[in-house]
Amino acid sequence: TKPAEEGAGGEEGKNAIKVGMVTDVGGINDQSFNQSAWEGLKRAKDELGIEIGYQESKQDADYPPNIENLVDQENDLVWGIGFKMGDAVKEAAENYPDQKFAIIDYSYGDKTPKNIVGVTFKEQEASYLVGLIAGKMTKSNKIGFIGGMEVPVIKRFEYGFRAGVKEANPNAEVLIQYANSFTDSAKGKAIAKQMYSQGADIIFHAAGDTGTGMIEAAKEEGKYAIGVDRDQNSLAPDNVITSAMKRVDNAIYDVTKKLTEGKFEGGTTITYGLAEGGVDIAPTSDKHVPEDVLNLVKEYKNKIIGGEIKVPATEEEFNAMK
Amino acid sequence: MKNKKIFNDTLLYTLISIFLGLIVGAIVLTASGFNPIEGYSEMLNGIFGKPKYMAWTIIKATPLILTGLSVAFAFRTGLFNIGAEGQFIVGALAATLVGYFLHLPAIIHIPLTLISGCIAGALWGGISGFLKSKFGVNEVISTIMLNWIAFYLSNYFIMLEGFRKPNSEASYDIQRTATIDITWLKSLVGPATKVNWGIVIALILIIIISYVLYKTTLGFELRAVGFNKYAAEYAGINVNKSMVISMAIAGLLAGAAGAMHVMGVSHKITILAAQEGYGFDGIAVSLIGNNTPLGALLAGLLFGALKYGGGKMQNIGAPTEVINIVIGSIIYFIATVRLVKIMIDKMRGGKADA
Amino acid sequence: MLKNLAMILSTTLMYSTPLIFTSLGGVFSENAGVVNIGLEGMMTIGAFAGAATAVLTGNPWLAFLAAGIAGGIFALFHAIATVKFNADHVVSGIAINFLAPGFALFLCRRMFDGSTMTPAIDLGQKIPRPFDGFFAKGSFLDIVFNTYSTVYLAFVLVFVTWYVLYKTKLGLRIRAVGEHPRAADTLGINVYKIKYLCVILSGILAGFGGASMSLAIVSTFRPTLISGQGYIALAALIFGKWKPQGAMLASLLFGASTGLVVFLGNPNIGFTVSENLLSMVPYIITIIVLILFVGKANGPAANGQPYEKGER
Amino acid sequence: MSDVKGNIDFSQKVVQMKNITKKFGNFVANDNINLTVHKGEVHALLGENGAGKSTLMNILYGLYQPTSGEIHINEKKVKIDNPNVAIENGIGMVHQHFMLVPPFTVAENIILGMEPVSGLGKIDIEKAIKDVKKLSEQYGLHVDPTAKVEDITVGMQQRVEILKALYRGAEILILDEPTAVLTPQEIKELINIIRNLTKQGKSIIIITHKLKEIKEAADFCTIIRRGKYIDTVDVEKTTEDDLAAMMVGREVNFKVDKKEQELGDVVLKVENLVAKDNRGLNVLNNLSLEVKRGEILGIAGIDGNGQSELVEVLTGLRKCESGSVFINGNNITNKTPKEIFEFGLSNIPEDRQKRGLVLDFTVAENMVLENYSKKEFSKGFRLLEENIKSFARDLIAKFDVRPADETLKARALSGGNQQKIIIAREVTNDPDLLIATQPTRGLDVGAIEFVHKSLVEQRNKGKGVLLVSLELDEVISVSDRIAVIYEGKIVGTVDSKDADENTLGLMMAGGVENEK
Ligand SMILES: Nc1ncnc2c1ncn2[C@@H]1O[C@H](COP(=O)(O)OP(=O)(O)OP(=O)(O)O)[C@@H](O)[C@H]1O
Ligand SMILES: Nc1ncnc2c1ncn2[C@@H]1O[C@H](COP(=O)(O)OP(=O)(O)OP(=O)(O)O)[C@@H](O)[C@H]1O
Ligand SMILES: [Mg+2]
Ligand SMILES: [Mg+2]
Repeated sequence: TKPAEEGAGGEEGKNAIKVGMVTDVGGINDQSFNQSAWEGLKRAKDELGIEIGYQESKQDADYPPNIENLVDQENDLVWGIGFKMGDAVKEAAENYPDQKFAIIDYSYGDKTPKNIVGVTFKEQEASYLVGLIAGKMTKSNKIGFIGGMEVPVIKRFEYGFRAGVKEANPNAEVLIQYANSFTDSAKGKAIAKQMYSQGADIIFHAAGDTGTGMIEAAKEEGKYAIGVDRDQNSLAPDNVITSAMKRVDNAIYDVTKKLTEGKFEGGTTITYGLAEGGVDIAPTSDKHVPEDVLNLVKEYKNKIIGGEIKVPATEEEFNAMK
Repeated sequence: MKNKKIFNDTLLYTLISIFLGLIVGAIVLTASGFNPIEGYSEMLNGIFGKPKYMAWTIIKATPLILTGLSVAFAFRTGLFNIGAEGQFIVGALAATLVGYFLHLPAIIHIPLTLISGCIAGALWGGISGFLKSKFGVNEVISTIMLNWIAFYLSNYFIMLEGFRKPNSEASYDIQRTATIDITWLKSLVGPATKVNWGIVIALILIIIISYVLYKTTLGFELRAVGFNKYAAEYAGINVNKSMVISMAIAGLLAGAAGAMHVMGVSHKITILAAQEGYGFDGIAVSLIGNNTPLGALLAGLLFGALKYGGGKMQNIGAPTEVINIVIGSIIYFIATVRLVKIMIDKMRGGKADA
Repeated sequence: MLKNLAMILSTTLMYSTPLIFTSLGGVFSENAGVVNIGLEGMMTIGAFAGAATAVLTGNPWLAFLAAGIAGGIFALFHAIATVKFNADHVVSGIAINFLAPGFALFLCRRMFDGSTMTPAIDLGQKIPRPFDGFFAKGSFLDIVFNTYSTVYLAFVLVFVTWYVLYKTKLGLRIRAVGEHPRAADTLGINVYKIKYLCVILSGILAGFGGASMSLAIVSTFRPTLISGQGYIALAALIFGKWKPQGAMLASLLFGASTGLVVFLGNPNIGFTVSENLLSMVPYIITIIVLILFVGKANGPAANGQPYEKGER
Repeated sequence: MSDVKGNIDFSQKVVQMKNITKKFGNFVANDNINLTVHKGEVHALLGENGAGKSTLMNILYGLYQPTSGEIHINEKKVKIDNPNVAIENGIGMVHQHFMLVPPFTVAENIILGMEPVSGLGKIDIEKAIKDVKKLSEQYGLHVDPTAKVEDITVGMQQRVEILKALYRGAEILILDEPTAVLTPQEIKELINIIRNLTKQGKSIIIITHKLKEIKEAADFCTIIRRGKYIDTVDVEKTTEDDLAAMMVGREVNFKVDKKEQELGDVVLKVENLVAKDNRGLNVLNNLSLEVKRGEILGIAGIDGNGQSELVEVLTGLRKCESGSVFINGNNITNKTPKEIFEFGLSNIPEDRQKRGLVLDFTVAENMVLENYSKKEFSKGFRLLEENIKSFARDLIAKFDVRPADETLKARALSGGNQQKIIIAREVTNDPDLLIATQPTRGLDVGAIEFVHKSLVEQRNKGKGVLLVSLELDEVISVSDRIAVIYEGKIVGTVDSKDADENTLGLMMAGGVENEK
């Protein structure tokens, strides 16, 4: 597919609904949530017959003009992809009260302007599930977690994961190290090697491109790795046992669909968790994860969906768990 | 008279370079299946199409003008400032700290915030100047290192409780009293356009810097050191002091860019995931502008236009790297002015110099 | 403890390798008098060309070569600008830093379905590890030396560069061109040819540097893969006083301090420092070492200066 | 006419340059010049600064292409479009500005471009050293093949340059101002070397401004004025005065007119100065001297005996280890250049392009390089541009700087005019003590006359002048007293009236310890 066909060119189709998105600095093909978001839009295009387009950002300072550019192109809905755009989207919403906006990974709480839908994810729920898998599959009782930067989203991944491990295997120790970078693959690899040499046999990352270094280490050491955001099995088919997936595509599709149905829920924040199909474990998990563990995961999934278990998302919540 | 001619020639060659760069870009666009005419008209329209686009171009250009001026100033005095990036970051950091934590009337708060950014940048640049004058540490290395130190320092501060906006990856917004938005203009160019006084301050700084450089004893000293530090030393000028002052002023300018960016555009700082490139672009701006203050202004505007207007080529689906290729080609052709000159001379049928 | 040391050493080697290749490139071009700030861009295009070729052919060494060629092509542009058209070396280098990554992404999208990332290469198709399985698994020697051939190649090239530069007639001519091109010219040495050669070599080596990232350290090319290493390599080159062995030591120092950072970030180490403060360590160490041990260094006398025949 | 005279074989024309014209843009540097050199001949080229001598020789060596004209080597027409062709034709050139790579060794410099190799491109450095040694013995040009060029004396560097040419098998040797930087002893040696070379059948073209040398060494002399060919004369039959007149187109006064001196107070007093050079070795060893108002004290000595360092200490660029320096009784030891300047010292530096001028500044800016912050030229921070320019215009007129345009960059001026800017600036400071180091190096006789006059004028005004020069002639004719420096010490002081070259030369070589 050529992006030209998808570009928000804008002359024809006066009746078709138009939706555009602004990527964050990762760009449209970041193998992560920007790309996932775009895939959601493409699905909406195919299934709902809408027009779609995007604007890539190179610097944080690009967000306001890019958002404005999409507004100028008379999009019915403008998406901001990523928490970094929180303020920019809010400002735009104030400046263009008749324009609809939506944002990924950001919540304005009860102060959400009428023309914005906030979308957040319960990352902790997916990482809880992969934590269960890690806890069950570890042989050394040592598991690693590599974080990109110590920011709330990544912290949610960390605590959910630790809670899952603890639940499945109270004896397992989780080694935690932050790389302080989402791009430094070499550092990710070095940290992972260090963890493996300390006896860890499974490592989970929430560190963007830094994490690809970790997957590389797993490949070299013949150890297990757990991916994040997307199904990362293709990066190391023998080593990535599962991934904590964040279905930005589903959320985007869902909100966009509601828009076409005239049910845009402006002024609210929608949280996508397991129940809403917003997070999950990777479909390729059955390649490496034994049946019984998968069944266990299924069991817990239902408990979480049913509200029986509330997965901790912060340090306080994690410590509050018994 | 003579100067004027040179100026016109330079301008002519620059325009031709831009044209050649655009041709390369057109080839790349065509090769990737886009109509270059469409792409470029998007770009031109994206720059000049509406008052607000022009405003955005200027907004985008402002920090580049200043980091360009910073690099140019250092060059004039014989130093290569790769560190505008880091100086920008600390300038933005200091301005945000002062802009957020202090509560003051605007008339004091605005200058204070700006000055604190300037001082932070000056300090950061001054370190490199000091290391060079005292220990002979090459400023190219020290500024590259200080860029990264600034980067992590800024992230460190943002992570601190009380400065970081809860549940976000950014600091709190600075107080209203520290911002330099031009609210009344917004009604003219569009409410979302971040028109601010930055460009005016940048122009003032350009005038001040030109004045300092060419009309004052300090500028005389700095330029003398830049051209020939041995002769300057002989003439009794303190070369070591000049290096520190020069790097500090260069840092001040980049720091001002950072501060004004916070005060006029972002109103806060966010966690940096990668170097944003204000300083690196500044190097290109400075060099395209022939390392002069006026040149930095024009080249900064050109760069701002390319970056902002170029981004509009995405409207036809062209990916951003094509825009970088266009920018790179333009810089390349500007660098090879000689090539352009030869081509023109050939076209004029005139003789090329021996 | 020994294991920790081994880990630090292995991280050192891993981190230093791309820097060594690339700074060696800088050694060539700057000793011939051409400042090369475009190393960053040349690394990027090399990293891409390497990964892409590996995906397409499955042959890592062919891929490595392709990376060198790709870097060399962009270096050729730099040479044309600086040597033939007397362009300012820094401006041309900056242009390369826009163009090369731009083309890398552009080609990547064309070749791989619009993706800016190449597919991952299988372990078997990466650059080989000559000592894989040679030492007891997890032993000190294994951790340190069971690493990619590129690491060893980098050190070999340091020696080769040193040899060429200081022992051969080509090297003598290169250094003469960098120090005093007019003198070389009056002796009938083709200054332009030497400069072209060295700049192209610098691109080839920077391309190798990029490929040592995309074919050994990881197994894909991504837009963020090279983010600043080219500039660090430039710093290492100056730090190392424009000498191959010096550039190598500077690269190693940088790698070692990153190794230290990874080690200190280890949760078992017993104390916690802010990640951000920790991340500054390599840069601060570099500055301190410069102050304490290196001091002032001057590059080749005619470095960065345009050279024209028949000019005074 | 007999075909052989001395070493010259008139039947063999080794070089014929016919109707050579060279234009740089619209500027005609060589205008229809003819030059013929025979085998074994020493042919001098004479002309003012900028007359076009170097240009003509650069054409012969293939560095420039003539706009029109022909070159014949050994009576065969050749097109020399690069130095390689020149080398193939047996032409070697020692350039006015040495073409040596300072960090390289002597041997490396000599073999560069024609390196002996042993397999795989590895330089056979042993062989190189042996070859250089052999060559240097053959022609009596003694050098240390393993020394670094940046560490050896200028005279030695020159030998390296000649060896470079001979190593390439040069039969025709061009020497562009080879003596400008040599000591009298070295010049003598060079002339011997030249004789030696012609005896072995080499032909030599030598450019020099020193008429005495032409008389001594050359057989024929071609005179060029402003790019135009004037004449070729038989040196034996032409007097120095005639040569000078042909060269500048008017009579030249070689005598330095000095009125009787009126000695005043001591203006400069140097006591037991000890200082180290860049390598950390002692180069000034308890040096003491005095300059009184109304006198010119000349420092004579062979290069490298501490002259440069002495001047650097006096001007504040180098710290001394011990000893003291007084100007007008004020202790200025180890003060900064600026402070010392304020005490009334002005200085004409040795290396005008490196130390004396900011070449990218305008002439006007250079004129106030030390005084820009004085109240005539600045108010607060602000430079008073009009004052600076009119000041510069005055000096330009007074010192006859050409072209008379204060807005030109100093770079655009010729060497002689650049020197005039410095002299104008330093003299106008009205210093109590003026130091001049090698003030006439590379200048033509007209310009030299001017510089000497300026120095004497200062002395006549009751100032002290310290003249440091490697040119013994200059020291003897300009100074009132001459102090000889040897190994960082003043080994003797003589009155210039009693001075003769031989005794001074001996003292300079460390031969005589006490005054005669
Ligand atoms: N290899 C290089 N790459 C980029 N910039 C360089 C490089 N080498 C030198 N520079 C910078 O170019 C400028 C000129 O360098 P140069 O060495 O001539 O002067 P300098 O460093 O000021 O001299 P000194 O070392 O004697 O103080 C300086 O700003 C220097 O840091
Ligand atoms: N490459 C050049 N471009 C422009 N003008 C030049 C060039 N080379 C020489 N000239 C000019 O040609 C004239 C002759 O220069 P040349 O160096 O031959 O003089 P010269 O006789 O050797 O003088 P000197 O005694 O000072 O060495 C001068 O006016 C000089 O400025
Ligand atoms: Mg230097
Ligand atoms: Mg000459």
